[in-house]
Amino acid sequence: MGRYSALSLLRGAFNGQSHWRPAWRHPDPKPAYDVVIIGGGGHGLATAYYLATRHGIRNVAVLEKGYIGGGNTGRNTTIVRSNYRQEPLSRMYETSLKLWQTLSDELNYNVMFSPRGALFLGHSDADMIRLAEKGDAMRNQGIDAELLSVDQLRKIEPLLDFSRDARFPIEGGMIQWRGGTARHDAVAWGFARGADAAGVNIIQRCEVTGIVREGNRAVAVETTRGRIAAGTIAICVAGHSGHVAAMAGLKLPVESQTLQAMVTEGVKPMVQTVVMSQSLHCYINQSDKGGIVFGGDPDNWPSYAQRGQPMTLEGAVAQGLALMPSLSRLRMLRCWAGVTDMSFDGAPIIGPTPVDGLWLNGGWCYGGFKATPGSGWLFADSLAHGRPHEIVEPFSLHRFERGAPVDENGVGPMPNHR
Amino acid sequence: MLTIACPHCGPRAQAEFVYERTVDSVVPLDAEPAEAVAALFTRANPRGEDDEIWRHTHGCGGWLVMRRHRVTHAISAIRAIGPETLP
Amino acid sequence: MTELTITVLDAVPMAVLELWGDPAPAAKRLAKALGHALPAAGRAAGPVMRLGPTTWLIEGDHAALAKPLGEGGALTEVGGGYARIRIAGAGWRELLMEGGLFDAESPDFATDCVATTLIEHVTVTLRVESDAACLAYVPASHAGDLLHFWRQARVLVAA
Amino acid sequence: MSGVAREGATIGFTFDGTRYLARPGETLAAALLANGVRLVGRSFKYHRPRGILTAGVEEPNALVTVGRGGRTEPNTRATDLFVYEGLEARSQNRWPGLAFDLGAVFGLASKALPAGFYYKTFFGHARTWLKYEAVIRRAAGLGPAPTEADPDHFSQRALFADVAVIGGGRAGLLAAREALRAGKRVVLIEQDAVLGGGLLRDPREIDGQGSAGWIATVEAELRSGGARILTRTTATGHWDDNMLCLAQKLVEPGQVPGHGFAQRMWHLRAGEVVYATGLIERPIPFANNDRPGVMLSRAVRTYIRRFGVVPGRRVVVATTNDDAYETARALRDAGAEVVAVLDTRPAPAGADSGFAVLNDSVPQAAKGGRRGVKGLSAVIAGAEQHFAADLIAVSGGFSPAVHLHSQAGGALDWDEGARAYKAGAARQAARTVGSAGDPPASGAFRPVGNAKASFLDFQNDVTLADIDLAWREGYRSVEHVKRYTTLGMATDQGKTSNLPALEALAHAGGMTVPEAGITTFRPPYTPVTMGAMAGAAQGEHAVPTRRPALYAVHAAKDPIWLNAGYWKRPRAYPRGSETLAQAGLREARSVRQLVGLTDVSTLAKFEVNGPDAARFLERICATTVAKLAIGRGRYTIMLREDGLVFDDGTVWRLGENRYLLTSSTSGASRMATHISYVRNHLMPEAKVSVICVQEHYAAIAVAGPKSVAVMEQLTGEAPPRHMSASQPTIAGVPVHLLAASFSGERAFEVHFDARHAAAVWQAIDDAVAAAGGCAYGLEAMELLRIEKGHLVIGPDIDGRLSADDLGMGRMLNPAGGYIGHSTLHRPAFAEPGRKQLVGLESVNGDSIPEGAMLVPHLGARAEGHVTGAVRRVLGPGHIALAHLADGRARHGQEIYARSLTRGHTTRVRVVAPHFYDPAGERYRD
Repeated sequence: MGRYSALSLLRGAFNGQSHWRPAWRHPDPKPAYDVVIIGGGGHGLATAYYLATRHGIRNVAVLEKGYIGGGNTGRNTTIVRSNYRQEPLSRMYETSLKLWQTLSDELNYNVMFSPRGALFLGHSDADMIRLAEKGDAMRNQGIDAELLSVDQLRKIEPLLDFSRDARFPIEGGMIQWRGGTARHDAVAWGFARGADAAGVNIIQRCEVTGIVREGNRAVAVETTRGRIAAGTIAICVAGHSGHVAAMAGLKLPVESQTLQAMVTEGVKPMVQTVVMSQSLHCYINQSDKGGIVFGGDPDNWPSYAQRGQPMTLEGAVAQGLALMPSLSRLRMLRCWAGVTDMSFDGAPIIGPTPVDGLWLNGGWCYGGFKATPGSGWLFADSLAHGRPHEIVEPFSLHRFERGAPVDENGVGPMPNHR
Repeated sequence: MLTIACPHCGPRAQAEFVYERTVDSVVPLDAEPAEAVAALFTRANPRGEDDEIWRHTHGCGGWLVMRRHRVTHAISAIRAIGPETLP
Repeated sequence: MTELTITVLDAVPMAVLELWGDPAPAAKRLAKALGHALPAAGRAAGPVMRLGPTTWLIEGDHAALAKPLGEGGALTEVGGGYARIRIAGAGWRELLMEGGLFDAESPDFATDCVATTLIEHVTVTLRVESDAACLAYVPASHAGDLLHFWRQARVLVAA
Repeated sequence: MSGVAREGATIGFTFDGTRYLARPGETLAAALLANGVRLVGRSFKYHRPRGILTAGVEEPNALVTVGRGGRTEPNTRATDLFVYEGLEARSQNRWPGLAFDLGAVFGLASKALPAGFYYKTFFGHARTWLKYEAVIRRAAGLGPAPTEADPDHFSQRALFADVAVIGGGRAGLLAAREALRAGKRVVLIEQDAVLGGGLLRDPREIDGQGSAGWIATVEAELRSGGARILTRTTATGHWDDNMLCLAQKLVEPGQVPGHGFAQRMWHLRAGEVVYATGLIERPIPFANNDRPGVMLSRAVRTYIRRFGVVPGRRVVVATTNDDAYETARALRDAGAEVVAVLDTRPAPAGADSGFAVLNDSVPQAAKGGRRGVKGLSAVIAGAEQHFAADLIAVSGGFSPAVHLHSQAGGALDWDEGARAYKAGAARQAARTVGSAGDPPASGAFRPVGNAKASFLDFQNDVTLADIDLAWREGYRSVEHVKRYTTLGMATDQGKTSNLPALEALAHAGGMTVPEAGITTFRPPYTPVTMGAMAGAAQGEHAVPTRRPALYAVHAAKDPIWLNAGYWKRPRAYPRGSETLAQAGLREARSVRQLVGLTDVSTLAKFEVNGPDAARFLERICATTVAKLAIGRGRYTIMLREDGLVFDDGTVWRLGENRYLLTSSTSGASRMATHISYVRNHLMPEAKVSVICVQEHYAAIAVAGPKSVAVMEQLTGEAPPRHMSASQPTIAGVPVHLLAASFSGERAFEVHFDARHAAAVWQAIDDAVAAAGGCAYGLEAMELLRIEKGHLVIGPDIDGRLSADDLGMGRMLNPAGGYIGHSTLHRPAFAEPGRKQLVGLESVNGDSIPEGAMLVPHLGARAEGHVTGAVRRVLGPGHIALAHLADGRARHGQEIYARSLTRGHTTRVRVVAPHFYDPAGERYRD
């Protein structure tokens, strides 16, 4: 693996950039691996990377039915933050955020993590109290959070609608300056390149069609490229968690739904931070290419189609325009949808399953991207030691039957109410 | 956006309807605890057809069960639920 | 073309009739009292308009229905909760397509047809009065918003 | 005035501040070409000079910013913009100017900036990247960022049709006419300003008429038959069940609309969709094929025949197909010199065309700079040859516009002859007609020019070399190639670059084009403004506003309003210069000492009737109901199926089988759904009628020690005792008088037909005022209810606590049976460490920060938080409600309420959550 650097690019200027080698190999699957990871998204690749580089477990395959990073890794709005109210969530996301800060160097691949601030707007005294509560909870754990007055907000995001006759006037905000965005594809590619260099086999166009059990132990997977035996099987397939787990006879506390997002044509810088709102359901940021990236609520009905309902997106846009009216004449360039595995408390599910040798990392709802390095780090540690890492213990699969949900929004078990 | 054939109103835009839950997640009244926990906290969630409960919330308010494919979104069966009604 | 008018009608008493159990016997008694059958789904007849599977909206005084209803259901006052807005003029169908989801331009949506739908995010029940007018039953709290919307959109009708 | 004087050119417009004239019906591109303007824009990455490549919506190069202020539309295609008087167009992505652009330095450095270069450099801590990024962000982006609110309105409208025809060319007109004649409801959608499509470029006789006459005849028949014809309307998305989004320009971008509406989004539902979407021509990759003066062959023809503008005098035509010969003829007919036709195909292709045809010719490199091309070199049968020219008309073949078909789930079939994908089996009721279904044949060829200067995606500056690099680096899936190189991600969405790039990828991998794969077509077909997507839901109408029946009464008092969800509710009625806090305290004191009235109309309310009403309510409510005597009421809570509390309210027995249930404002629609679900799905056989009467009943609460006297005076009878109900009249209006209290004082809720809201309010207001009291708002209510220890949904009942956590375990119906009972017995519900509701008193008399964390000592982990805090209404001191781990066992402990975000830490004592009249003495008369 040739190292990436400005110097190597400059060298390329004189050799027609002919010296670059593949970022990862395209191997055929071996008959058996110590660990088989199902799903070549960010989480699966990060898990493989940390297994190989931190735990010395290199006989690992990542099986991807399409192309790596083609699922939710490449379909989200690239937001990274750890500003959660519930302590198990903020601890886990903060673990991830710390990894983000040095991830480009770690991987020698610029994932463009841009800590330009994750901003929540408040539109009433009640909103501001809830934001302060969240900020206070974060600060109590040593996570950065800062309350902002309207005057401070004006300096940061001058194009927000600060008028008093706005439908939801802006009363202030809470910002996590260490939050921001990253280049989503680069995260998958960077982890893939690093994992590959450490010996992991990344096998694309290899769909898992069955999970082979001997007694209560999962021992192999059937794939479109043959049977592959595994010491441990780890499911990292986001929206398809339920589908894959069913191959092992499991029913999960998960419902797959569609989440849409869109991007506008590029313009010069106009949105500096990641803008979210306590009362309006949209989130806005501007990509490095200048496109305004827009997301909103999920479609709230079950689907595996990667295809949403246009009026859901229109609703998110309306709310975004309420925050920033000058977006009106920008044009939506592209919209897309991902399949999210909505869990029944809004928090992920990480840990062993009732089937021996089969582990699950899923249920990320629409919050998975920001967790990518942390999820990989914690899941790899859990797999390597054969027990859940202490930080992911609250996210066990059996928390629901125990009655111990981790419910950030307090809306209960119906994912479509979330 | 789907067209949903409301058993009472005929074909209407999906935006008039609200998805409630799957049939397999209905917790019967007086369910045993284990039965209630299983119904509430697990789903078949197939990448194929499933039975879903929707409501024509912004229409007649009636409830319906539809069998719908989760990839094609095609609705293969639909029926009303609720008390006895007149035509 | 006649000018499109948007008028808020005076409030009147209204009640929801809901039948439970086997609805047929009560419906029969009520039909006798009303002089016509309870309207089917999507229809209105006189002061009675079908709302939902088990419900009808009765406009005006409904005291005479309590006795024939008997124990077959209940009448519940709801008149305070609705604003009735009449949209009159040849363009009413076009106006109702603005911000809408329902095919108000369909020729099948004719006099005494009833439909509840979403218009500009508000749940509205429409009753066709004639080819020249439609009555919208709007939740009272949303009426101000919707009136504003219709009055603004009026310039688009046949514009 | 600049440019070229032309007959009929009367419409004044400016480009980069220079004034020109256009003819009616001309696009900006046509008008610029007519006026001799060739350099129109700069590319995204290398800032290369760009001209006009196409004559349609697929244009990647000629992007301008139009309009002023809030109507500014950046990235508008000059080829898809009809000139109007006063149009102001500005070039983009250049500084200081279009001709001399310092950004072109990126072009000079292009050798060191291959595809994906940014992944390979700018390392260091994230904060370091932030600095590089700031520079990159300023250089990136195309048009300027608009800064003003939009002054115009946008419409959204529903549309239904039996047959929707997309495309108003010959095939579309025929399809529409046929459907109309079959008695169908027809809509015909055309993105151009006029019907005709390809006939505008290639007129011919149809049915014995010239094109123009035939188009007019068909249009007239369609219109008179009731078909709807939408021009300047683009079908941007084909969604499930034949739902299409159509974006219509009611005026041109930047133009001031007479009726105030700029654009419309149609939501179309069609029985059948007919795609008559035509073809998109492909460029040919060769070195400097992006220079001004390289133009697609059909675009050249369009400018000549439709607009009467000849874009060059000395022209080389380079083609892979027969169609470009028609362009050569058009050029010759217009008096231009066709230097040569370079045909990639072997002889005898083009042999009988009458032009100087050179077979086996592959263009190699264009000569010339930003002012335009000067010539073209080509490799002809292995030998290089040079041609002087000021225009190079290129045709690399034609790709059907299959975008909508593919969006709708339709299959794509590879057509080897046309070297393009065409529509295969449709998944929805849709079919393809006309040239889109039958693309003309095109020769295959291998590009021969310098790959680093042979552009595929003109706007994003993606070259053949970039595709090759991506492949070599292992980005082999077509999606990886697209994302790594940014190919097809510019504002033209790869309309002209997609197929040439697939050819290049196939070449790099030694595959066929179908083996290389294809990227997904996603909406929109052409970009659509956010304004049109939002429709009327903008500004103060961005989300609905719900006004309670007493809205006008309150408005007359000019209160401080609160957005409570969608509702507008009075927060306080300040007098003189009172602040919110002062007004709230005065109003609350009035309640404590005298009497006050407040609007509680927004409460959720349900009338429950029938022999099974009590049985039904004992499912919904977790408390007993059946034992309630007629005329009595009680406080109740409702559980979710997971056993946690999600709402509270009161239930009243108004008659033998008649109950009124109230619940929270914020949970109203959720409760309505829950009740309906239980009734319809779990208890369909029950003889019960449940009707939501939230809006029917206005409700006024009257609270305070003098409330009994006020009520007695208003009703002329003794008011009911606490938690009892009566049905007197007030101001002649029959009311339900419910003796319930949220404030801790003796109080009544008056529920009545909202049609009489103003009259009843007036009567009560007069009586309250006569007793020395006043109206109070939500601010005072907050002071009162926290002091009394009453909870609200949201902060206190937050969806995470059980009845026991809230101290309400003993209220639960011991017989069970209520929703949520089945899951209450899970182990975690009984484990130590659960958050429990407690009260807090400030030890030093300081205020307690709401939302603050509760810590046993400074620096400790949070063990709970403050849910609501107020000052005491009458006495001194501050109090709060809170959730605290194992809180009930900690009464008497002193801990800290700590807000690090606000720099506010207070010592507090844990107490029971009732600060005022805990024994309820004040409810007794």
